[in-house]
Amino acid sequence: MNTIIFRTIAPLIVAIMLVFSAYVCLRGHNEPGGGFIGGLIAASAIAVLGMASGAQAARRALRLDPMAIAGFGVVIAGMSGLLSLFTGSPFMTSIWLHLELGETTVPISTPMVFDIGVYLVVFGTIATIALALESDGGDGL
Amino acid sequence: MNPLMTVIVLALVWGAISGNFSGLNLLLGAGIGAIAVVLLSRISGSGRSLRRLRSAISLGLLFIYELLVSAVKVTLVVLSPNLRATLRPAIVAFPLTIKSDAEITLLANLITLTPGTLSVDVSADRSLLYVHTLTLDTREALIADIASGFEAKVREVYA
Amino acid sequence: MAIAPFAAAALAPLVQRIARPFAGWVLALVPASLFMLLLRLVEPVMAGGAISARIGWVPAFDLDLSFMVDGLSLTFALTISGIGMLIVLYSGAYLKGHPHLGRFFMFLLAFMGAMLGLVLSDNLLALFMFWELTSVTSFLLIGFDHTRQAARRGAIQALVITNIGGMGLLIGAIAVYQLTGTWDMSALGGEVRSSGLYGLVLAVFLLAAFTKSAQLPFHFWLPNAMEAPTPVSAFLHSATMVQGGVYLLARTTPWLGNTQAWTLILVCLGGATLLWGAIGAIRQTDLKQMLAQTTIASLGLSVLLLGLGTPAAISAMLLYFVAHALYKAGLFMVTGAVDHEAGTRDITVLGGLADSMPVTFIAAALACLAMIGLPLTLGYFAKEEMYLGLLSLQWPDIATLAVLLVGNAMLAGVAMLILIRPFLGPVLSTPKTAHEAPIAMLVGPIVLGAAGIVASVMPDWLGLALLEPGTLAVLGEAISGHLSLAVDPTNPLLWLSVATWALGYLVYRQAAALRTLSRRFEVALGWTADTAFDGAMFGLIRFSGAVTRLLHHGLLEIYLVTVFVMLALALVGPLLMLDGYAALLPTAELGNWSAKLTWPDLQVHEWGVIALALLGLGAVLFSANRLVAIVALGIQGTAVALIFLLFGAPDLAFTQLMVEILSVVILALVMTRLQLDERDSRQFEDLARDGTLALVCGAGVSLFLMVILSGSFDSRLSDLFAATSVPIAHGHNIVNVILVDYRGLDTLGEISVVMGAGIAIMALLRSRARRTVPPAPTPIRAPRRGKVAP
Amino acid sequence: MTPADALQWTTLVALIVLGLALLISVVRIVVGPTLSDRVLALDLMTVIAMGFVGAIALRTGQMIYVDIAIALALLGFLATIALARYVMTRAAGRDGGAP
Amino acid sequence: MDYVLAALVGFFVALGIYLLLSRSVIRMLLGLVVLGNGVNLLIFTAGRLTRAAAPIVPAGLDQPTGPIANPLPQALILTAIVIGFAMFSFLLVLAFRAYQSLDADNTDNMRVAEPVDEPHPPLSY
Amino acid sequence: MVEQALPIAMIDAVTAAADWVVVLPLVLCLIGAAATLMLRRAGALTFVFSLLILAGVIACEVSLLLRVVDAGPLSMTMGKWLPPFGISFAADVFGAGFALAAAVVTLVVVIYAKGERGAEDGRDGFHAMVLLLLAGVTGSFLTGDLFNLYVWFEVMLIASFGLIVLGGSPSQLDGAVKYGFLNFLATTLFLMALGLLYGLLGTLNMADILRVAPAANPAAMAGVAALLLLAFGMKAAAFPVNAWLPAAYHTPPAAISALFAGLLTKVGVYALLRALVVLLPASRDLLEPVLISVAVLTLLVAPLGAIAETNLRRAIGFLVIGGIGSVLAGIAIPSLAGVSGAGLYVFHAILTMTALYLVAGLIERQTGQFDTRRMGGLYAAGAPVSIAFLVLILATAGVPPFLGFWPKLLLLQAGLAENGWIGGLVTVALVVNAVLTLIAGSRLWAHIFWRSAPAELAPGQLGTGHLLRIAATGALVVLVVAAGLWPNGMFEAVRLGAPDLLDPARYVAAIGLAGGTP
Amino acid sequence: MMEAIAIYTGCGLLLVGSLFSLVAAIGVVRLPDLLTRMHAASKAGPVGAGFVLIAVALLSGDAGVALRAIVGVVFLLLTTPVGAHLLARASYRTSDQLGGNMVLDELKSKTGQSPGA
Ligand code: NA
Ligand code: NA
Repeated sequence: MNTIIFRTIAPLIVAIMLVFSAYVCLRGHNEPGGGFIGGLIAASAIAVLGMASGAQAARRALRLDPMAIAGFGVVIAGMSGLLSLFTGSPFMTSIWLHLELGETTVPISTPMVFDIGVYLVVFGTIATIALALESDGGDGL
Repeated sequence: MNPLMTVIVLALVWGAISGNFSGLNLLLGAGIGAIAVVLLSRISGSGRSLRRLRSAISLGLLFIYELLVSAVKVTLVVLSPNLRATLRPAIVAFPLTIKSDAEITLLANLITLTPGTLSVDVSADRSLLYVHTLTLDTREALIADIASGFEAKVREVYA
Repeated sequence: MAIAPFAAAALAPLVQRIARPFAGWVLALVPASLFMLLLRLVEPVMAGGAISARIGWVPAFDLDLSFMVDGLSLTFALTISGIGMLIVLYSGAYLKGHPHLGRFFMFLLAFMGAMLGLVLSDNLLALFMFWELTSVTSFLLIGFDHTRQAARRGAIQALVITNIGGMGLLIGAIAVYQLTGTWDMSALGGEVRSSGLYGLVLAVFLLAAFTKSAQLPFHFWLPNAMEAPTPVSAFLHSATMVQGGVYLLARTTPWLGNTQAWTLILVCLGGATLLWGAIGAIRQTDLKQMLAQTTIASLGLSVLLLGLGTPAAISAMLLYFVAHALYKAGLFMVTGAVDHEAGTRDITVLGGLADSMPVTFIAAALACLAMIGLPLTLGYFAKEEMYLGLLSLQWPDIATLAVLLVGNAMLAGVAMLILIRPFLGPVLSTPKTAHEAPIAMLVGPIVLGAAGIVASVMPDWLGLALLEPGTLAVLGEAISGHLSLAVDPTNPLLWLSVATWALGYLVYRQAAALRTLSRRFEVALGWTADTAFDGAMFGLIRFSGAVTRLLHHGLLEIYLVTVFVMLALALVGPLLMLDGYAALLPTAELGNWSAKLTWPDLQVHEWGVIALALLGLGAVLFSANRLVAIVALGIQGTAVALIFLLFGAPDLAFTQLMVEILSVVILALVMTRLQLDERDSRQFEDLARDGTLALVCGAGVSLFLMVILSGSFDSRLSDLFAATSVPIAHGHNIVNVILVDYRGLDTLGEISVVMGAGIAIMALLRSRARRTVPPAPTPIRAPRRGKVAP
Repeated sequence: MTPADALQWTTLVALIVLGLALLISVVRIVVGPTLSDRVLALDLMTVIAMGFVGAIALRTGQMIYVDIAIALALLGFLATIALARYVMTRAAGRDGGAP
Repeated sequence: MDYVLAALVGFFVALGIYLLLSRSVIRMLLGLVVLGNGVNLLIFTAGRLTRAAAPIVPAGLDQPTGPIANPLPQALILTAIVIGFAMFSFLLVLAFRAYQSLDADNTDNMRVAEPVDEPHPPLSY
Repeated sequence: MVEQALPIAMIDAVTAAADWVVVLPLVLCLIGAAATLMLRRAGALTFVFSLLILAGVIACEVSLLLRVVDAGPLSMTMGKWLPPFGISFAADVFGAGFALAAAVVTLVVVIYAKGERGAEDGRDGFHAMVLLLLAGVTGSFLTGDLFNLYVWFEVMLIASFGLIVLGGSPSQLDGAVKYGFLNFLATTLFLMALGLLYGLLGTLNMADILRVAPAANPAAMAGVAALLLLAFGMKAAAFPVNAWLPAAYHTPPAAISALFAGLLTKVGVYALLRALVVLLPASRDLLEPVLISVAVLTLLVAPLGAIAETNLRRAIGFLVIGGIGSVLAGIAIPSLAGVSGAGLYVFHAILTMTALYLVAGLIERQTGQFDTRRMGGLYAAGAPVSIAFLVLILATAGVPPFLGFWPKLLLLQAGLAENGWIGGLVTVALVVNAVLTLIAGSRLWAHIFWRSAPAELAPGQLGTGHLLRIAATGALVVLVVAAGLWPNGMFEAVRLGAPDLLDPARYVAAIGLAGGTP
Repeated sequence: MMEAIAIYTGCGLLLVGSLFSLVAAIGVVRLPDLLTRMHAASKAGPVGAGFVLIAVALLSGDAGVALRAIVGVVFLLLTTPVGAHLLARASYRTSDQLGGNMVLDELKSKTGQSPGA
């Protein structure tokens, strides 16, 4: 798959996919989308990168072990649920903060953190799988 | 494209897809774009930045026009009752005068999207772009057409 | 009290290690002190009281460890601890230097504890537990010489047979508990006998007793148990464990016994066992085997007496139990000494040992005389008592008497064989040059023999200490002592005894002829319970092999067929049986076919999408090779997504499309490394089977779903979600709010699955990258190399 | 015909036409003959599905479905390139190279 | 329309099962995918179909304006799709590794764990 | 605002921090799994970390069990949503007890595995997968929502997938293919049943199902129950859908087999118990003949496999299946004694089966063989392993006073108390199962321990790390023996817990449905 | 009025778009070989989908949605040719019959010499 055309355009597509994935993730609470789909798109971006430039290059680009990213996702998703321990509520009770930044209100909430966790898990895992399959038989795992 | 430029473009893409060009939102977009760029920084991204916006816009307009024409042409071919007579498929080696990856890629994609042509391959030394055509008139006519059309415009954009 | 031996058992290996040569002596202190303790109870029991103790064990299950010492249990307990002490001593010498002597003591003492627990328990369930524990310890002791297959076979045989009986005992115990509400036997009255379950209870209790006490047809395990070291045979398989069944029958007599069925079964089977064992004893020439067979006979005799259930019979049973325990244990020890010193136990090659082993000879003589039942031995009293109750001149009594007489006579004959053949007569050369056994091996038989004599010279005491409390325990009425040393020629009993001895001598003289006859008979029969056991066991193993091979063949396809057959049944069965499809049929009062059969309210493009789905399925089904199937898979995936989109589920459509695309990507990535392009090559019969199964399941699901759709739907949950999603959960996309808030825990689990899939796939691919299999043993069967053509 | 009616009718017609297009492209997936033909048809199906999504968005007035179309635009080609890769590698294997 | 979907579910399930019985691991996997889609459609249908709006409250409102599609089955199916995809990925890689190690993609030829020439139990003690 | 018009959706009361013990074990496992995954390149640290997590889980579960014993079922509904709108977790005595037992055996197995795996660190994700497995098991035991149960089943399943292929030998891959397809199929069928159930009742909360199920179409409910029986029966390895178990359990390293044997089927059979006895008793009654046949056939057929098998761990696998038959017998006769026996059996099996596999691992290591025909001489070689094996075999066969006897006693009581052919059939099957199990066990013992070692075999090398392995196994065996000798605590728990299965009023009250209890 | 015109225009675009999609599908079925079919798929296809999206942009009445629809078209035009190119290249390199009915094939002679690029 080592063609100039693909290699050249891949980074652009990948960057756009990553941006789009973030959008889909953050918008999920109000519109179709969410952490899972976002993560899937982001992981697809990594897969494209892997196909265009090779798994090694993609892994280098990621810097972090993608499985560790997935683990981190579960950790923050779980932790976001644990926060409600301090509010006298059951596990996973949502906590909302409405930050006033200038004229806009930015809502920060545990469900949002949770969804970001979902995003990271899906991203990390699917990226792991795609890259592992890309580079015959799991070196670097 | 240099990283800063890319971040700006990505921030604008963000603004577009999220339908909100407020400063705060663009900042968020820039942040996300920056993450993407950092991720991609280790992928060798050689290439030259867009120099001339006007040329780019002109290329875009040409492209849209050609695309529509292309779609119509294909339609005509597809719907023609006597397919065998209409079709004259061929692969022509188009001698490239542009050399950079970005230029070749752009050209190849444009060719693919436009009338009766499809980029199949680029030769190893990047001197030839193999173009498949549905209705070959003459080889030379096709080459001249591309060279004076898209290739020239692409060269202008990246000049 | 029952705990002490277990503690000792646990410490035995340690003691063995520390006190090497004297371990036997040290450990014998345990049963010795128990014996002394029990002796102190004799007086109170003689006074007519039963002593009970109760330890709470499982109060939540209404289960206490209740113990009771009465005449019966005390007799058994004293015998067990007394002989146990001698056996421990004897073993120390017999197995001197054996590497696993510590284990041996451990098992032996544990067994003794179990046996004591068995006879002292008043609680039926506790009795069962100790019962099972004796089986297990006996298993370990029989298999002590474990490198020989015969020992292992004997052990397994004993375990299996006694375990079958044990199960019977358990069932019986539970049944009794359910009938009466108590586990305590002392609290039982006539409830069991009068209940409708009496037949079942009796059957299972008898099964337990008969297996443990080696009654026909379960007798065969006992001779095989002789693979155990001799002290074990002496202790378990003559004096104690096998008497467990006899004990159980005696113990249960008050509330289970003395019915017509009881008497009939016990007398008949007991008598048959007596004769069978006696004949078997004559057939043998191996001393130990002869003793084993006589033990079977003696157990049959005891069971017969219990079946008679008359005061005289019970007295006789008690006397016989003590007498038999003393002489049989002694004889086993003597046999062990002979074997140990002369190197063989075959009476045809032994002779004249009396000279080289005088003490052993004296011990043997004491025991054999008791076995023959000469006066001044306990055996004499026992025999007299047996005959006593049967002088009514009615034909059942006469028949029983005849059986007893013949049986006793044959046993007497065998006793003569045992005493005379090895010890008297000309000296024959033996594998080892015989000389006297070490003292620890002689203490036992001598003490036992002497005890028999001592007891028999105190008939009044015997009556008071043994018979009165014993019969009180079994029959509920004390039989006063009437034993006497005087020999009265007018007493018909004396003449019956004389007849027994005479007949016994005849048997002794004709032993060789009888043996030949008996062996011929065995050959002619060509079948014994023992070979039947092997047949059954190997049959079971073969059957197991066949069944397992049939069910677990390693063909995933057949496993799946099984699952889908079950699925078809589950989908269709209940609805069909319970008239569930009625919901789909027109009902008389409501509507008719036309109401049911309106053309579905679908628009053209919706039909188009459904057609797309069907086409997609068809494309997968008819695709020539797997890769085409993968591409075709995309069609139905897209169709499903569009269906979701058409019916108001954008999130689902979105996810479905993304997943569909990524599935194809991953499939393509994997397929890149596989060389597969075969067609689906099913034979017609498979095709028909699979197709039918698939269609039935598919139709089942559809109809099931239609039945459900015909009912009303409760949309409470979703209504609330819709009402509160924005105001409380601050989200406009209700589906997403459900995912991250209302049912966030599902999603937490879901992402864990995703993460898990990542780890699992990593593990899969790593194993290939590393090529390092963890240090596990290599499988025996090398994996089949190369592709095997189907 | 009010504009709203027109929209309803047009979207219905569009959906029918697009549905027809989907069904027709299935023919190529089924017929083949080469894997590349099928992949091409699958790719086209994704693109047509994009249009379908857009048409449904117009019909239901749920404009947010556009995001699905965007995602399809971005990801649709992924399956195509993965399968193209497969076509490439398998041929290499057939020619005697490593699988 | 519910009944049409119900019938369609049956076709999905039937094909899924048919493919699962094909002995070829890759085909069986496709069968699992098809079966999974069928079950997802089943849940979707069981939650009652509607052509009503998607369960998304329009911006600026607190409640949906009219009837909406049932959101709960959608959430359940979403979870099921994700889980199904994770499982599918694993089984696919497993099939791949099994093919590499066992040199077989036909389950009839995968007989290492339960060998064809399985020894008979010994008739001894 | 429109707040007034809103239906009551959230719980009013403040949740005490102490109530969190019902969900903390699960959360700890999940976060622990993820964190060990992140730490997987940190060498022995992953081991220590997972020990800490397990200790925390056990601490939470002990306090949970104490609370439940003290004050009855404890529940928490996530997100403060009023049940059935949120997902409820609810612990009764059985759930809490099983969760605790599962955590304890997991701890033992992790320590054992440390010895077995030697220098291998956590890089392969072993610890993460074990914690994930425990998370799935714990969630399955404690959840009060049927769909949530499906999710935890899948968590458990994927973790077991990862564990079963760890090392990747050909037989593992073969076993994993069968295990994978059949088990994923089972959960798919479960999902199918859930979809149908949701279509019927419109709810997934167990307490809510209890409330609305009696009014639903009985035929359809029976169909759902039959599907659940099939799906859970597959997970539990009930005859005739048990084939995956003997096909796979013997292939991974012993520690992993042990974990599977202790946890997986137990979760399936416990789910069956809850679904049929607690949730859908009316449908269960309709399916009774099926249940009886399944229980009896499982009891009878499984030990035959143990007799026939020459691969040690496969043989033990059949014993695991036989045990499932016992639990099924309790479900088939759901009297107080029956469900008590079933519950106690699950507890016993979690401990005993795990220990049995661990001992099998020691045996395999000592002999270097998988095949009992090639083993031998171990009795002479050492007492601890011999005694452990014998004790466990006896416990499995239900020989007193070992742990397995007590559930068997209760089940036999249930069988004998049941009038008619059902009781008799089940009783006979239980007894035959016990005898066949003992035959299989004593033959194994005779072949592995008593028989002389084959000439080519030099037993005695347990390899490095054997102390950890023996200590872990020994601790578990001691636990089995102690629990058998002093069963009062278990009976106390069963006396408290079993009535809740037959009359779930306390359970429902603890969950506190919107709109009050039925 | 403006709104009505926008709606009618949108409807028109929608119809044109769907018709182009239909043409693409027909082309893929009708055209004789892979490369010719690719013309249909990679030109009529995106144009059809593009028209539909532009119709959405026009009819949405929401600048954000309109922008996103346009962005969608751009993405489509960015990715479709790449896919088409890769597929064409891969197929051409691996198939022997592709050049069968071409009037001229200047790549055929070259591939033998330069297998990788
Ligand atoms: Na979402
Ligand atoms: Na999700």
